[in-house]
Amino acid sequence: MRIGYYPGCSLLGSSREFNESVKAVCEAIGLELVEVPDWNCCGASSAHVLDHELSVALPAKILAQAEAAGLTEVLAPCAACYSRLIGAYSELEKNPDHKTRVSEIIEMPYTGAVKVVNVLEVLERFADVIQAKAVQPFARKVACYYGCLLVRPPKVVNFDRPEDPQVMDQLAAKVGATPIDWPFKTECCGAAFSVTRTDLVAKLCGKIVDSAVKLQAEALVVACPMCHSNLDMRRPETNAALGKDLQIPVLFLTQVIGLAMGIEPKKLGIQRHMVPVAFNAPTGAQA
Amino acid sequence: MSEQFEPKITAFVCNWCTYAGADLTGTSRIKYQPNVRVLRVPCTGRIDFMLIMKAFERGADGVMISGCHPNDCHYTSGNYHARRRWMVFRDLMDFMGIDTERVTFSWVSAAEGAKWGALVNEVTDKIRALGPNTEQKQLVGLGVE
Amino acid sequence: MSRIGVFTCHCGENIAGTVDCPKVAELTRQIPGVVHSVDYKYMCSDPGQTLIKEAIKEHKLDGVVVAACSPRMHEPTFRKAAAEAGVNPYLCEMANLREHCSWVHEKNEATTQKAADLVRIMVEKVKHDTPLTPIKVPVTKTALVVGGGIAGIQTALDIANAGHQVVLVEKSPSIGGHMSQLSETFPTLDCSQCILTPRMVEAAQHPNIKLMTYSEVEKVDGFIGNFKVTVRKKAKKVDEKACTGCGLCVTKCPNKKIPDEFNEGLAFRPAIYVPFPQAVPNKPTIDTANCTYFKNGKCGVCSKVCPTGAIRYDQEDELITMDIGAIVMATGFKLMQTDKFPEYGYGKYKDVIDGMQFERLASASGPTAGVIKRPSDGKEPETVVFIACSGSRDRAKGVPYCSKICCMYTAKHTMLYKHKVHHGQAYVFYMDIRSAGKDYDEFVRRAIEEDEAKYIRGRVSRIYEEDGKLIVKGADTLMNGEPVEIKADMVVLATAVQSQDRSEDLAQTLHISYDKYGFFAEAHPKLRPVETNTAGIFLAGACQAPRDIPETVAQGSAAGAKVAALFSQDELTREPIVAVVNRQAPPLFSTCTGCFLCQTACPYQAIEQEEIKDRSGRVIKTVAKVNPGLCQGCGTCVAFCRTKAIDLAGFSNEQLFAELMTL
Amino acid sequence: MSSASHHAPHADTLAARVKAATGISLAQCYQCGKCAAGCPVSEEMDLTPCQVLRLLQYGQDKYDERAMRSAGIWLCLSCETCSTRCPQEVEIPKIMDVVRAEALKRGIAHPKSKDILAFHRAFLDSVEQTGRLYEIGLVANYKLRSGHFLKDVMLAPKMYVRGKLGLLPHMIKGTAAVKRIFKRTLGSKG
Ligand SMILES: Cc1cc2nc3c(=O)[nH]c(=O)nc-3n(C[C@H](O)[C@H](O)[C@H](O)COP(=O)(O)OP(=O)(O)OC[C@H]3O[C@@H](n4cnc5c(N)ncnc54)[C@H](O)[C@@H]3O)c2cc1C
Ligand SMILES: Cc1cc2nc3c(=O)[nH]c(=O)nc-3n(C[C@H](O)[C@H](O)[C@H](O)COP(=O)(O)OP(=O)(O)OC[C@H]3O[C@@H](n4cnc5c(N)ncnc54)[C@H](O)[C@@H]3O)c2cc1C
Ligand code: SF4
Ligand code: SF4
Ligand code: SF4
Ligand code: SF4
Ligand code: SF4
Ligand code: SF4
Ligand code: SF4
Ligand code: SF4
Repeated sequence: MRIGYYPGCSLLGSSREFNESVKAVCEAIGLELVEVPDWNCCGASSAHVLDHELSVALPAKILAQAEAAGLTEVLAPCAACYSRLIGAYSELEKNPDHKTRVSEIIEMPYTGAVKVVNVLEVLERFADVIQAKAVQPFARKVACYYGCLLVRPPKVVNFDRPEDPQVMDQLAAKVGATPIDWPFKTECCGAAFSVTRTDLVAKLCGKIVDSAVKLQAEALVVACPMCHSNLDMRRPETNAALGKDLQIPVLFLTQVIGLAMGIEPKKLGIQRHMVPVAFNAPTGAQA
Repeated sequence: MSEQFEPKITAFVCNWCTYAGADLTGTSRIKYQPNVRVLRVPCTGRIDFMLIMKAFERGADGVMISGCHPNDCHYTSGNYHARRRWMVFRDLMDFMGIDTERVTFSWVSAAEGAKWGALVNEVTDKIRALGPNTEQKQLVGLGVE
Repeated sequence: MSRIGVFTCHCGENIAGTVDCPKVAELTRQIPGVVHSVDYKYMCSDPGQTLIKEAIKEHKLDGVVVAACSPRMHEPTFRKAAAEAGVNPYLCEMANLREHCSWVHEKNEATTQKAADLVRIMVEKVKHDTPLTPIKVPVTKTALVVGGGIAGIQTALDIANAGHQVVLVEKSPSIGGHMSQLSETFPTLDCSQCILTPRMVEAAQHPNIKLMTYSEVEKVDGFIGNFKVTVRKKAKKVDEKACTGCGLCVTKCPNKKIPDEFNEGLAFRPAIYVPFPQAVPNKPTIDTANCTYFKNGKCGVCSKVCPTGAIRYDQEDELITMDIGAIVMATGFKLMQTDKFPEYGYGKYKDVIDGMQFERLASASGPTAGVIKRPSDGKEPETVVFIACSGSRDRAKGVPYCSKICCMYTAKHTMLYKHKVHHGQAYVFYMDIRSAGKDYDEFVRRAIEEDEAKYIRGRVSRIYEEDGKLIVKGADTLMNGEPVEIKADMVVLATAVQSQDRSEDLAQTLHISYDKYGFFAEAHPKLRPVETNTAGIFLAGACQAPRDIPETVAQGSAAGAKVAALFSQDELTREPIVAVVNRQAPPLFSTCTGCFLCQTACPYQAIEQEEIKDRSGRVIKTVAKVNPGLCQGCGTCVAFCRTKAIDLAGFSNEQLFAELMTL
Repeated sequence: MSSASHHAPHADTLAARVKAATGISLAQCYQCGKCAAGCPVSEEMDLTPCQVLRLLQYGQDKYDERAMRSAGIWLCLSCETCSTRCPQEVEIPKIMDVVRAEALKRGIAHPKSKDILAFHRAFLDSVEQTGRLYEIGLVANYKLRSGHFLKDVMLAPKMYVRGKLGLLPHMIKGTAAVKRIFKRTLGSKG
């Protein structure tokens, strides 16, 4: 089986390990990723702040490239990219006459033939394969953190429950983890304010990390590079804001699954995290 | 032109709202032009296309259809059907060569005596400006019945 | 050729002031078919009427046109006069020379010409009038009341007390409805059971009321005065006659862990049960879905212990058909489920309950004997947050309308809570306080001023559990939307009032209209609030829209009075202005093509399908047939029919075309 | 009376612009405050989301301007918490976009927006030039634009060590086309 792949900028830079682990897991479950040729940045959270049309045109260009390459479905593992892509897709579906205008701007035909899917959606399709291959159960208590962009706005993404989503929890459970029931699954982490308003990010992340630790989670599991960098890279500021020293690691779901499948930690980029993943046995066996 | 053209206008009005409204125009002694002949029907839902075409065939220069306001229909939904049908009629009328401007659809409630008076004057003036219904001749012999 | 008389009235100066009445009489005399035409000062006066009657006899008139005022004024007067002189009243028409002519135009030739035209129109109509006789239909003086809540009970009692028979059908094992679950009721805080139970008993014992609990309406045919109704009496598996209501079976049933509907899941009941102690009838029912015997053939304890041998495992549902003259719908409402609220936890927090659960907690007969304990751990909640408009006025995820009762019961809940937990604090998040009723706003003020409920104007965004507390995140819009966070022990959602499950199906069974939310539709929102569009079917209570008890009872009595008025006649007389589908011999030929466009157009479901058969009983075709009992004479069907097979008496195609021919 | 004409609503209100750009009618909002209650940053905002909407509802210059001058509009994270829960289906983040754009256009954006804007501009610069985000370039560019030089430099070495920072930008083949997209959208509006 094959599917279009849009890694996005973060996955080539600050979130390389997400890219690495997605690729490793997809290989293991037999899903071939076909990278969208010569893809550009989706505009992230910056384009729409400055110009709405630009924020639609950049994702449309990506989807048009995918369309030209004969793809029908594109996986965007980064939740932020996913959100921009599906947002543009849905807006153009709602106003089909805008498709002509956007095609002019991007100098390529855009018809809306390519669907956008997130990493949870894709992994869910392989849930049974994943379970079967989880030879080294990740037997830890985890707090699955979805952030804002995977489930919202519900009418656009049309995926899982907008409050208290379940899919990541179910996938984590398939590989032996025990997901905790906690209230901060979709509370915003501060998203793009990582650089400009680090203080805010620290405050918002503080609530999230604190709650997970209080409920005895051993790891936070995410599926978004932005969430990851806020929860992981901003940990010093977060801890300072909390007045605590919380060392709970933040893993991508694909890393959790990869570990359970027995994929070598290095191949999954575990070593790249700022908050070290200090499980004694990286295979997930309890210390 | 020495004599000004006096249009003939046929009005189909429902018994419960517009007919009573027109009664109120009278009780209020509000004056309007005498060109309209009112035909009373139970409900605007009763009015079918043939009646309108027949009126034109008989030489009416204009037709008015008036009933209860939406949601106030004495029979709950007759006026709604009438309005929906009018959308279809309009095309058909156009097809038969009659200016759709000659038909006026309106809502006049039992309390709107003044509105009825004003409406009749407005329609009379409009039809007078449109001139006689010459299209009628095409209809006669078509056997609209 | 007809012999028509025209009688032109001066109405003193009212008509004659602008219309030349003698000239109208003269002009109209020349119309073919008119054999007599006179004018007179006051036609409606006694001498005027006498003049008409005598003319009818003298000139052997077979039709009459009175050219006078509006038919809305004197049509009955002149039709009666005509009838007295031997002319069918429907062959007497009026030309409106006053309201539509003399009063609205100047005195001139054109006005007189118009007057003559108006007479001409009516003469042509009369020529095509056919004698009509008022329609009479017999009335079966038994009412069916569907739903045994306070609405149904009130209606049934009122009809029964007027001396008529009533069948009261209730789908659950006991009557009482939601009111039986309430603790105390606004705005007076009297105990709900105390005021309801006597009425339930009265209904059960009334000689004119036949109670059918655990029963549902299956089929309704016929029309006003003459319905045929089939009711399914579901098998209770207990012989009601043999059972003495001793309750032994209930105490001995080993299968005791079934969530108790009456207590809103806050307690358990056995598989054989009486829904609540004051239930009427006070006899048990076996819940076969949960009974061990019905699941695997084992147990049978109830049957063994029953001293009268009343248990009947083999009892089957019964279908009972009856003749009914009028139907009152009183099927009430349901509350939106708490799992419909994603941001409040999809119903997963045990201490986030709905208003009805709070009623049970506050009720002396409830699972906690009236002590306020939260469901999760039985602790007394010290901070309770009430959230108004939960699901109401929420077009995104709930219903857009206001549920009307929750502002009041929420105020009541804060009071009941404060009366029981003196040191407790109640918070209410609300958007508006809707308390328009006698003593209602005073009641709410009391909750705020005396019982110290803290009202915060804003909607709650989220509830989650943390450290054993429910964190309620709201905002105070009276403080510019300042975020407010309250750590609560219990949260009560005033969930939206919705129509009963499957109310649309029921409406279709009865051929009544319903709105887009499944509430039954009244015939007119202001002037016919308890009638439906289907003659003979009435509405009472919360099945029509959210209602509180005072309104429900008022409506129940109103519906009862409507039924009693209907039953005060042995026969119903109706204007014969109804539609008919043509039928010509031989045998029963009709131009109806059976397209049934008319059926879809009729707002009163008056059009039925009828099979035309030949002598050997073979169906030749299916055609439309109007039920004159239901038809209200709007004529919409006529406009829809493409073959002109259906026509409206009194306003037929022929008549209208004849009127148009005068133009 | 003199102030009445000053306050008179006119057609070119911010609400009208919101409607034209997004199709959302400000009248939909019934000021329940649910948005403000759930917004992760409303406590930091000088105007809460519902207050911004309230100001726009007046349809008067004075209040429109207050909304545009607010610092809070720059804090909105577009997290969609508010719009997901709004009972009246008001898409607040989209409205915030319009208000911010107008504030910029009229040159009355709050001074605190500077850093945030600097970041977004730096980000888009990178995309415009290379087609993709060039993180080191972004950080450098942001620092130039905002003047906050040292803030993130401490992190950079750590990121570099973990292989998270590429020193060279990824250039895509279609950079010229991407530049033209910028020109046709952002550029055309000045
Ligand atoms: C939490 C709460 C608190 C309240 N407190 C107050 C208060 O303090 N004061 C006040 O005035 N009002 C109060 N009310 C409102 C009150 O409950 C209603 O006004 C009243 O119950 C409406 O009565 P009803 O008979 O129309 O409907 P219901 O009480 O719902 O009764 C309907 C009956 O019809 C039966 N039924 C349904 N469908 C069928 C069917 N297809 N066939 C046969 N039977 C059927 C049902 O089983 C039920 O017995 C409160 C409501 C709630 C939810
Ligand atoms: C400004 C306004 C707008 C309204 N708009 C609406 C609306 O849009 N929709 C709506 O549903 N309702 C509306 N209402 C409410 C509506 O007017 C009332 O519900 C309705 O009129 C009440 O009818 P009633 O017969 O009880 O009382 P009334 O209309 O007051 O009639 C009472 C009658 O009794 C007579 N009377 C009084 N004392 C005696 C006596 N001792 N002996 C004999 N006769 C007596 C009076 O002369 C009067 O004719 C409105 C009310 C107001 C004030
Ligand atoms: S019949 Fe009518 S018009 Fe004639 S006198 Fe009587 S009220 Fe007047
Ligand atoms: S034991 Fe028998 S008589 Fe007693 S309540 Fe049960 S069924 Fe009725
Ligand atoms: S047979 Fe059923 S109802 Fe009777 S006692 Fe056993 S479980 Fe209870
Ligand atoms: S009655 Fe009050 S709480 Fe209930 S929906 Fe209406 S306004 Fe909201
Ligand atoms: S619309 Fe006319 S032809 Fe069709 S079913 Fe009705 S009566 Fe018959
Ligand atoms: S006249 Fe009206 S009510 Fe009667 S059958 Fe026709 S549509 Fe139905
Ligand atoms: S939640 Fe929606 S309706 Fe409520 S104040 Fe915010 S925008 Fe307005
Ligand atoms: S989208 Fe903006 S306004 Fe809405 S909740 Fe998130 S930060 Fe607050």
